[in-house]
Parts: sequence; C-alpha cells; structure tokens
Amino acid sequence: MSMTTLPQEGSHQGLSVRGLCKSFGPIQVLTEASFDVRPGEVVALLGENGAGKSTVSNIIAGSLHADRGAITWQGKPYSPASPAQAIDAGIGMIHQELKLLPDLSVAENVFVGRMLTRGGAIDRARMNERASAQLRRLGLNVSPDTKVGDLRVAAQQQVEIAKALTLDAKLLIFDEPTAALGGDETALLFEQIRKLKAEGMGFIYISHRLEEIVQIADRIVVMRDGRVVARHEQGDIPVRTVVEQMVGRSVDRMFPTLDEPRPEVLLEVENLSSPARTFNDVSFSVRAGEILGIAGLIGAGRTELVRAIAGADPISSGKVTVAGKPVHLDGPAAAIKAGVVLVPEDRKGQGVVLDQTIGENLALGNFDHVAPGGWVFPKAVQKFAETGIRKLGVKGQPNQAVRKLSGGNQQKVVIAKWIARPPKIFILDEPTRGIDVGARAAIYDVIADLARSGMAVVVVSSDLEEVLGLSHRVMVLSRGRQRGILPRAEANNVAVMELATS
Amino acid sequence: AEAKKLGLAVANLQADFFNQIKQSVEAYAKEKGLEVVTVDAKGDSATQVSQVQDLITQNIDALIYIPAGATAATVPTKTAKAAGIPVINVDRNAAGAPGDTFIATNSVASAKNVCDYIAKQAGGKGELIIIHGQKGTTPEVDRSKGCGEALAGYPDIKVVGELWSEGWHQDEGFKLTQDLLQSHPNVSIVVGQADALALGAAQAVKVANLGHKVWIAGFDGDVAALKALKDGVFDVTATQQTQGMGRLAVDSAIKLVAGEKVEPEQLQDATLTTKDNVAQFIEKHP
Amino acid sequence: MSSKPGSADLSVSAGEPRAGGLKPLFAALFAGAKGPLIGLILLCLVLSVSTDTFLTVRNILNVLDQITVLGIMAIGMTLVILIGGIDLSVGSILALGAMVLGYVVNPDYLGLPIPAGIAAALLVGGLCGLVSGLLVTVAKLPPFIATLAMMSVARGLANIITDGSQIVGFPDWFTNLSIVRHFGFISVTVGVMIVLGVIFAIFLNYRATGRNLYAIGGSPEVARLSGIPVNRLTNWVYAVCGVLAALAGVVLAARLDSVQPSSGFGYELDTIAAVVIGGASLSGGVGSIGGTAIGVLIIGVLRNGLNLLGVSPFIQQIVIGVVIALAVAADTWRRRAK
Amino acid sequence: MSSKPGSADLSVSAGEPRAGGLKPLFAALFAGAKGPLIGLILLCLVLSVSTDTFLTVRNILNVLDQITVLGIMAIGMTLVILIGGIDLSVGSILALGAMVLGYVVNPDYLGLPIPAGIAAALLVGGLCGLVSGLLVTVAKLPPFIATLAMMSVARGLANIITDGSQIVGFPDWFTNLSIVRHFGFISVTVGVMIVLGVIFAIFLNYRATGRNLYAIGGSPEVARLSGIPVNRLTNWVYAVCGVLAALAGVVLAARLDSVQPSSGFGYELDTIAAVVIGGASLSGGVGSIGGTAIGVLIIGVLRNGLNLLGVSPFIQQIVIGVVIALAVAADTWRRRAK
Ligand SMILES: Nc1ncnc2c1ncn2[C@@H]1O[C@H](COP(=O)(O)OP(=O)(O)OP(=O)(O)O)[C@@H](O)[C@H]1O
Ligand SMILES: Nc1ncnc2c1ncn2[C@@H]1O[C@H](COP(=O)(O)OP(=O)(O)OP(=O)(O)O)[C@@H](O)[C@H]1O
Ligand SMILES: [Mg+2]
Ligand SMILES: [Mg+2]
Repeated sequence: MSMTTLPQEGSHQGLSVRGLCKSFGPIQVLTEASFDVRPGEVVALLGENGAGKSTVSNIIAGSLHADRGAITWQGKPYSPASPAQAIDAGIGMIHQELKLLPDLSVAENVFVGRMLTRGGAIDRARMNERASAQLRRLGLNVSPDTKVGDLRVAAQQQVEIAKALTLDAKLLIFDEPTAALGGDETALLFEQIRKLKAEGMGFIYISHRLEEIVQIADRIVVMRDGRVVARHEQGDIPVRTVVEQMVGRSVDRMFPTLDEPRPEVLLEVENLSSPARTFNDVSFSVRAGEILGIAGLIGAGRTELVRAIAGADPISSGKVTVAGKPVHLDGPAAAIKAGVVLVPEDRKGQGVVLDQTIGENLALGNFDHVAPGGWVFPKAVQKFAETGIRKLGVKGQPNQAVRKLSGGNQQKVVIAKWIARPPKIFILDEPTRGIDVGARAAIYDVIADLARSGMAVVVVSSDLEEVLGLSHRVMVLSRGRQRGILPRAEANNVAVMELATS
Repeated sequence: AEAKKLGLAVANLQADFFNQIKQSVEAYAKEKGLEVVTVDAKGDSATQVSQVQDLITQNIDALIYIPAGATAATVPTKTAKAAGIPVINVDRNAAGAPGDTFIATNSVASAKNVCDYIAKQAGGKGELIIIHGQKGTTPEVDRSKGCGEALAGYPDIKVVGELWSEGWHQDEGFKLTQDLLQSHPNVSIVVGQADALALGAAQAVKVANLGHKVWIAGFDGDVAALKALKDGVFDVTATQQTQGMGRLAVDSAIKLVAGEKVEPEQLQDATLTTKDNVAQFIEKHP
Repeated sequence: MSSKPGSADLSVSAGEPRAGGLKPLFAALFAGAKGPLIGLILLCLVLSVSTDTFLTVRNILNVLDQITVLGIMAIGMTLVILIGGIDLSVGSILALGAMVLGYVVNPDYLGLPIPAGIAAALLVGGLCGLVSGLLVTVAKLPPFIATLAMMSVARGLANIITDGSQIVGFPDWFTNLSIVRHFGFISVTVGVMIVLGVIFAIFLNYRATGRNLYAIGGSPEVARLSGIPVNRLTNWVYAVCGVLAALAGVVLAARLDSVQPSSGFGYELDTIAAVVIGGASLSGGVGSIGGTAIGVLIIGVLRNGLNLLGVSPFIQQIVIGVVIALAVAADTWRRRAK
Repeated sequence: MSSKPGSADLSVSAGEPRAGGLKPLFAALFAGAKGPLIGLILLCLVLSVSTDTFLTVRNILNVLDQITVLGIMAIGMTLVILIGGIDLSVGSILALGAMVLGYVVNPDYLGLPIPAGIAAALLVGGLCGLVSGLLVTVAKLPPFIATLAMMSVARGLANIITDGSQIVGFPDWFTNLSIVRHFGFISVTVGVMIVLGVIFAIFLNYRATGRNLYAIGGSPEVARLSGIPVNRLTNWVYAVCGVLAALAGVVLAARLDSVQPSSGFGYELDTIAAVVIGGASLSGGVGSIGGTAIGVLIIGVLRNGLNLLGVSPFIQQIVIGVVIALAVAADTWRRRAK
C-alpha cells in the first residue's frame, strides 16, 4: 500500500489538509484525514460509499465544520465559516446531490449568488451568453432561459458543472459530476478540466467510475471508513489495486455468471408509444429469469419508457402484458399490483422520502406485506428493514433518517425496498449511479439473484460496461425508437454504439 | 325629489342586532315600493368606506349608514354628503361628521335600567361580574357607563371580576364566565353587555352547578334571546327597537329626499324586558 | 442523533423516532413536540403557583370543556397538514354544520330527531371537505386557495339557511352531552374528543394508511411511485377534516344550546396554530396527534390562565404571542443543546 | 419543454419565456399568473356588460382607491412568500402603525407634525417585521408561528396605546392625500401604491438581490451554498413587509380620517390570498409583483362588482369563493390544454 509522507503543510500555493476529524453525534465519519492538492493538478478522491469523501469536501467548501484538524490554502490558514467565504477564497464545489433551483432559468442557476450586473441592473444578455457558451462547451444545447426544472437529470448535472466552471475559482471540488452523464458528455467535461488545469486550477475529483480516474487524475487519494488509507503520486494505478485499497479486500470479479432464462415470457411490451413521442412504437418481451439491458445515449427515451411500463407516466398507445395478463397502466399502484416495480432514476426526488427513516422508506409501499390486516407493528417493520439492510449491505440502522445516509447508501435503500415483495418484473433505471465498486458488485449479484429466482429484470444504464456485463440481451434505443435487440454474444461496445447513434 | 333607491351599509350582519335592522329596512322598503341595496362591512370600517363608494356609484337616493368598526368613521358620511346624498346614521354617529339624522337607542339610560333592575332583584347585595363587549367600542363604553351609574346606588354589591370579549360572541361569554366563576364561585349577579354574552354566561352558570340562584342580565333583545328569556335562561334584557329603528330609518330617508325636515337625533328607548313582558316582544318585535 | 451501529441506544429522542425499532409509545405520540411539551408543563407550573384556582379539579375539567371544539377540529387539521395541505375552511364548516343541525332539528324548521340532524351536519361537512379535496386533486388548486374558496362558500351557505339569524333551543338531553359529567368528571363531548384523539393516534401510528399519510407529506411523488393512491387519500383526508369540523359545530351547539352562522369565525388560524405549535411542519410529513394535543392544551391553558389571573385583554394578546413563540422556540433550544 | 436545439421557436409563452432574447417584460411581469389574468379580464367583461356603472371612469378610480391598502400590503407579502415565508402579522402591524401615527400627531397626545408621525409608524412597523425575521432566522421558528406571535403582540400594542379607543381627526391636507385626485384622476395614495409596485417589480426582476430572493425561496440550502446571505436577506424581507404594512396603516388613516386599534383585522388572509391568486407558491421561489397586482385586482373588482350588481351579502360570499377558485383553476386548465 503506497503511503507517501506529506510535505510540510502550506509548503505550496495549493491546499493542504491535515488531520481533519469530524463526528456526527456519536459516529466519527472522518479520522485524521490528510492530503494535498497543488495548483494545476487533479486529485482523485476515492472510497466506498460512506467513506467520508463528501464530508471532507464539504468541510473544504465551507458547508461543514471540522471538529479537529487544519487546512492551509495558498499558504495561509484557512477555515471557512460559510460557503460564501470559501467561494470568496476561490474554492468552489459541485455537490453530489444536485443543488439547483428548479424554478429559475438555466442562466440564473449558473450565476446564482453572483449575478452579473451592469449599472446596478442584472445583465441578462451577458449572463445568457456566458452560460450558453459554457454549456455548449459541455455539450448541452439548451436555451439559457429554460427553467431548470424542465431539464432532465443529465442536463441539470451539466448546468451544475457549468455553474462551478464559471466560478472564478482556483480550486474546484467535483463530487461525482459524471454520475448522470454519458460518455460524450464526460469526455467534454474532461476537456474543460484539462484546459483549466493548464491555467493552474486545482481539482478534487470524486467518482465511483474508476475507469475515468485513469483518464483524468494526476494523483489519487483513497479513503476508507473516514481515514486516508493510500496516496498515489500518479493517476494510472491499476483499477484492481485501487479497489482493493478502497474496500479492504480484493474484488475478484465484477459481474456474476448468469443462468439461462426460463422459457415462459413474463413481460410483453407491444407497440408502446408516449403522448410526447419520447418513445415510439417500442416492442419487446422478457422471459422469466432473463435480464434485459436497455442502452442508449442520454435523452434516448429510456427513462420515459420504463416509467410508462411501471405506470408512472401515461402512454398514448400500446399494450403491456405481465404473465399473460394485460396490465391497466393507470398508475403505479396498478402496476405494482400486477407485479411490476421500478427503481427510479432520480433517487432523491422519486426514490426515497428523505426525511423519513430507512425503516419507514423500506416499509413504504410494502405494507401489504409488512402490515398484516393493515396493522403496522414496529417490530415487524424493524425486522423487515433489517432484512433489507442486510441484503443490500446498507450502512445504516432502521431508525436512521435517509437524508443522513451517503448517496450510495440511499440508492441501496431504494433497491432494497422492492426486493422482499417479491415482484414479477423488476425494472432498475441506472441502478448503480453513485454506488461504489464493492457495493456495485453486490448489487449485480442481487440482480442476478432476482433473475435466478424467476423474475424478469429490466436494467437501464448509461454505463455501457454494466449493460453488457449484466444482460442476457441488450435493447438499444435512439431518439425514442427501438434500434434493435442484441443477444449477449453479439452485444459489444461497437455494436451498441452503432445502434445508439443511428 | 322622490326616493327610489336606498343604500344600506350594515356594520356586521353576523350580529343579530344589525341583521334585525337590515331585515326590517328591507321588508319595510319593499312595502313602500323602494329598492334597497345592502352591503355588509363584516365589522371593518375600511371595507365600509369602499362599500359606500360603490353604493354612491349606483346612484342611491339616500344612505342608511350603520357604522362599522370600533366607532363611527366620518368618511362615508362626508363622501355621501359631498355627492348630495342624505345620510341616516343608525346606532352610531360620528362626532366630526354627523348624519342628517341619527337613530339610536339611548344606551346609557337603558343599561342603567337593566343594572338597576338586576341589582334590585338580587336584593341589593352580592358579588357581581361583568362580561364586557369588545373593549373601547361605543356600545361597550356606553353600557359600562350606564351600568356603573346604576351600581353606584348599591354599595353592598361588589364587582369582583370583569373580562372583555373580542367579538361579542356567545362562546366567548361562555368561556369568560366559566373562568371568572373559577375564582369567584360565590357570584350571584352576572351582567352581560349583549344578549349573546348573557346567553353564554347563563350556560356557564348552568354548567358550574353553583347551587345558588345567579341573576343574569343581557342587552339588545335579540329574537332568539327573548325566547330564552321566556324560558328563564336569563333574567333581564333591554329590547332595542330594531324593527322600529329600521322603519324609522326608511321613513326618515323618504322625508330627507323629499326635502322635509327631520330631527337630527331620534333616540329610542330600549324597553326593559323581563319574563313578565317578554311575550309581546316575541309576538312582535318592536 | 443516530445511534452507533450495534451499540445499545438508551436515550430515546422524540425527534427521530426509532421507526423500525420498538417505538416507545411516548416518543411516537409526542414526536417533534418535546419542546412545546416542556413549555406546557412550565406554563402549568407557573399558573399553579400564581393562582390558587388553576390547579383545581373543577378548573381542569373546565379547560377540557373549553378545548373540545378546538381539539376536535385540530385532529382533522393534523391529518391535512401531515399530507402537506392546509384547511382554512374549518371555521366556516363548523358554522355550516351547526346551522344544518339547527335547521334539521328545530321545531320551527324541519323538527326531525337530533340524530338525523347530526347525521345531516356531518354529511354536509364531509361533502364540503370532499369538494376542497377534489379542488386540490383534480383542479390542482393550491390547498390554500381551494380551502379559502370553501371558507367563503361554506360561510355564505351557513348564513343563507336562516338569513343570518341564530337558532336557539335544543332538547335538554342534547345540551347535557356537554354539561353532565359522567363518572363524576367527564362530559360526553370531552369523551368524544378523547376517543377521537386516541383513535386517530392509533390510526396514524399503527395503520398502514396512517403511515402512508406521512409518506404523502414527505414526498407525494415517492408515495405515488410506491403505489399509494395519493389523490384518493388526499380527498379522504379533506373529507374527514370536514366531518370533524362539522362535528365540532355539533359540539358547540350542545355547549351553547344554540347555533349561529357567525360561529367559528377565525378558528382556522387557531386550529392551524395548535397543530403547528404541536410540532407539525406546514410542508408536510411531520406531526402527531400527541403534539397537536399539546398545542391545543397550550392555547387552552394559556387563555384560561390569563383569565384566572385577571390580565387585561390587551396585555393578554401580548402575553399569548410571547408564550407561543417561547413554547415553539423551546424545541430549537432543546435540539441545539444536544 | 426545452426548445429543440437549433430550431427557431417563434411562440413566446409567458410561462416559459423565450430563449436567449430579451425576456419580454410582459412575460416577466405576469409569470405564472396568466390564468388569473384571463380570469380578471373575463370578470371585467362580465361586469361591464351586466352593469352600466362598472366601466365608468369614476368607478375604476374608486376600485383603485379601494385596493390601495391591500395592494401596498400585498407587495410586502409577495417578497415574504417569494422567500418561502408567510406573514400573518400584517393586519396587526397595519393597526399598530396607524395608532402610532395617530398618537404622535394628534394634539391630544404628542401633537407632532405628520411627517414625524409617518416616520414613527414606518419605523415601528419595520421593527415588528425585523423581530419576526429574527424569530425565523435566529430562533428558527417556523414563519407561521413567528408571525402569528407577532400578530398577537402587535395587536396588543396597538390596543394599549389608547386603551382600545380610536383617535379621530387629521389635518385636511393629510386626508386629502387619499381624496384629491391629481391630474384629474390619481390620488397621492394610489400613486404611492403604483410607484411602489413598479419599484419592487424592477427590484425583483432586475436587481441581483431581487433574484437572490427567488433563489432563497427555491432552496435556502442552495442559496446558502451559493454564498447568498440568506439570514440577512430574510430579516430584511420581513422588515420591509412590516414597513409596508405600517404604510398601509398610514394610508388607511388618511382614508378614514381616523385610526382605530381594531383595523386590519383578518387582512392577513386577504393579503396572502391576493398573492397566491396571483400565481405565487406558498412553498417559495415562484411569484411576481405583476401576478400580485392581478390577485389584488381580482379581489377588488369582485367585491366592487358584486356591490354594483346589488348581490345580497350572503350570496356574495358564495360567489367570491367560486370566482377565486375558478380564476386560479384557469391556470391549471391553460397548462393542461397546452
Ligand atoms: N448529516 C449527517 N448526520 C449524520 N451522519 C452523516 C451526515 N452526513 C453524512 N453522514 C454519515 O457520514 C458518513 C460519510 O458520509 P459521506 O457522505 O462523506 O460519504 P461519501 O464517501 O461521500 O459516500 P458516497 O460515495 O456514498 O457519496 C456516512 O456514514 C454517512 O452516513
Ligand atoms: N422533465 C422533462 N421535460 C422535458 N423533456 C424531458 C424531460 N425529461 C426528459 N425529457 C425529454 O424526453 C426525452 C427522453 O428522456 P429520458 O430521460 O427518458 O431519456 P433517457 O434515455 O432515460 O436518458 P437519461 O440518460 O437522461 O435518463 C429526451 O428527449 C428529453 O429531452
Ligand atoms: Mg458522497
Ligand atoms: Mg434515464
């Protein structure tokens, strides 16, 4: 394990973090964390869900305060009392959870808190122009007057990135900026980062997509359970090594072996179209024990499609049959009753009630199982929750508020919720967004187990490796239309991308 | 000129007293073949100013004005007069800008009668509590004054507690009395400054189960209260001549429009009403 | 705060109930209202010391009587606020319910038996609530506007029934419901309030539908995606709130032995205040019947106490404002001290 | 609804203003209030046809006079609601401001010149608002509770000044401010309301601080992370709302030529209603002065029109409820039709 000794703090013009400690109540989430970020370099901060990456970042960005430890920034002691002070000092951050204002325009979101003015009045033209330019560089072509709430998640993420990039910052912290992005958007982002790097800007880069790290990181800091367990002086460390350091054991394989599907068809989708034509005339079927992957570029209509199948959005025409019985798609309740469940894409807005506990979230929608005769016994809920927590390895207690979980653990709660029913059709939209490698392997195992137990599973993912590694067959969507279904043997990067861009 | 259309600006139709006057004005005007446009200020003088403006816009020939708010506002009267419309003030008059005539009950004198009666009935001694109306309003001030004058003649009657309601409501009368009886269980006289308050007080006395007679006085002579009085729920009230005042207001309006002279003040007596004479008022409200 | 994994957490905090675990009844009941509870206790202590009448059985029974109407309405309002709504129409529905009762049973009008009158009142209240609910779920009006409209309409209807006059006189057995104290201490109306409170507390804590209301308040979208019939439950909640408001009207009728279209004016603010003082959040998802009970009691005890002290009405207004602010702020301080 | 990249989007809708170009003033002003605007226009049309007095210059000037008090308060309330707050104390602060004015200028009391009285009134109003703001930002009270407490305290203070009595009589030039119509049509008080409306519309649309209020309402957390001084601005907003409520009290004093401690009772609901009818969301971040103007006008025109039609008061209550619901529902239908 490489653990270089750190230079004297403040010995360079960048950021030195020394011995940061932080507890939430009785739990210590950060123990003696130390590392450096020098001007003009990208430091990747890696670690499992709940390792403390966001916590240390929030302390640097002024939205949390350390219990102990010191930070030096540009040679001077630095302890921001508020995000405003951090921004003034030249340190900005993109938070893991989207921090946008849905009712304001794209341009206003980009410049919130530091609107451009001329003669005391807001200079909309200049704000629009600069926001547009920055967004175009990131590959997003929307009017800067669009309300952010009207954008899909990926575009919102890009707005968030644009917001950070237009900051007049010397150090930027990116907490999982690419979780919602596709390959092209990510490449464009890296291009921006490299350019700014050349201008002397420093970056802390957090991601669970380890393949990105090789491309962008100059150095790597690995955290586990709130401690820095490794520091690498170069970015091209074998993924295997990093993973071992992150999870404290070796992860021998990522994807599980898949069993042969059973012959009977469980899910039959025929000529499904949405009113807004975000998907059009889509037909496919999934057999019991089969995993169907749905691939496509961002905005291909995958989310809309699976939401419609789960009854969350209306359709304009078409038919969905589950186990030979047609489903009336008039709301999620009907779909759930018919055995169709969905793990939605936007976990914060659609997956969990943030202010409720893990136990309550798991029980929600499952009372027909947890509460015999409609009576909710706390013990039954507790047991149910413990089972779900154990199965998915959620780092938390049934009585803990979901808001206080790390992002990855929140995602696990959403998946855990539906497992116990058990449903017939299990649909997962971006199931491993923001989930660490170790847990990801665990989730893949769970998904394979679901199939093995006889469910039909549908997995939507922008992570091509994931779709390919996990699916019996891969359906590719492009601009709302079904471009083909590839069997496992024929599904590879090139074939899928070809269809996706057609 | 001949009156065709009357404007009626009521202080607050949720108070039975005002509602009675309104019903009387409307009924009597219909008899006389006049149109009446009624507006209800719901107790707010600013609203009433707006409403009077609206009435004037409709070219009313005369305004019957029952001022809303704690005390009479002058602006409606001024505005109407500026538009050449005669104003008949009912119940309250504004010091700075009196109406062409003022129709009201002589509150001070009537309240004095009521308190005098109840004091006498109680044998001129005992503990007394007062449930006031909304503090600072004209009727509250006048009725307190009248009652105070009467009680001055009964040195053996001790006022042991008084509380103020915020909106003359019956449930307030109930609660306030209940709370006062807590500290003063020996009370033998309750003065409610309005029938609603008295009825609430009566209910509180009933609930308290004090074991001795408590004399209860009200004021106004609300239709419903008179029935209760007959049933012995409480003991005395002063019946204001709501019907009479309504008719008088319409007659005055007709006269004023026709250019005839009307007395600037037409004070009505409120009749002391007890179980003995209540039947006639239930039969036909004065 | 959250307990360490595996460690025995002995301190039970009301703020974050142990949902999965054995949720102590006390914690569940007063979730989020520990500060106000402290406030209430302090208030009672101060009044017990400063007056010799406050802490008498009779006075306490009086306070219970006095809060019945507010208490019953506050139960319905708790449900509405839990799902992230608000109901401004309760005061008007109270008046409408009472007037319907009076109209149906008074010999001068329909003269039917009391039970018929009560049924009619509750039905009308429920219908009003249902209309509010439909305005929210179908016409997509903000609850504030939907119930503001209903507030105006219901008040108008209450007035029209008798052209604004009151109706006096009910049979003795009916008014006795709020007067005669059974078992030496409890009147039927107070009993009804307590029973309703217990039923709804159980419903909210131990029935699946009750838990679902919390989820709706926490996030209607998540609830919908979890298969909860959000719109249907929303309609029900407003309807139940309407029924309870009308029931409060019936109780008021028994209490006053009369009904009047002006009653309940301004009660909406009192009711909402009671629920919010009790720790509920107007953005939904947080609140409890126990908390509401505390809120109702704070308001009731405060008014009663100030009257016992003979405080002048204007000073009362100031004291009430200050005490309400302090009672709720106590919760902030308590959390901060932790 | 994002416009297709590259395609020329010619339809300019108010809800989703046009890309890139100058945000049309109209769209910005009435953002989110197109439905109510349609409602207002329909209302005016119906009244113009059904009465021969509604569409007269005199009546329109009357309506403007009548809405001044509500309009001025609604401007402050718009700011408060924009940042996700609510202010229940405006009616009481109005009364307190008016009483302070009366106390300072009336010869029976201090007898100082009117400008001193106005300054004192605005100062007291601002202080009350500031206290509400501090209760929200420092004591962390929910705005509903903080301003409910202030509502009670301010009313108490207003009453105490003269022990509940009114103060009558101001110099003629003062009352003329609301009576004399300059340039043949506009009184000073109406002028003040319009100027304030324009100033605050500009502030909200074109000043960075104004836009920051939208950000705070959208998400205080995001605003804080973006370096916006959330607490400071929140305090300011409540203070400004207090100042405007006191100013409304001054206007009312000129209008009534007297001040009374009971005035403004229940105005909080009217004011909040006007803002919400105008398309603002009680959860914050959405709303505009233009929308509020429409809300205020709908309430004003409705009351005026029903009086002109001679509709009986009880029926009026029903009609007002129905029209408010319809006006706001129009927005739902408009969106759905799209
Ligand atoms: N406000 C809070 N209160 C209590 N515990 C918290 C709070 N915020 C975070 N935690 C806990 O602190 C630990 C570290 O969380 P953090 O968000 O820093 O993890 P992370 O490394 O960013 O994980 P992920 O990759 O899932 O985002 C977690 O166990 C989390 O549950
Ligand atoms: N909230 C929204 N408002 C308007 N258009 C939307 C919205 N969400 C999605 N769209 C549009 O619908 C289409 C399909 O989007 P969808 O989110 O289903 O795509 P996806 O393939 O799931 O991509 P993603 O990776 O973003 O989830 C896109 O053209 C997108 O612009
Ligand atoms: Mg994180
Ligand atoms: Mg998607």
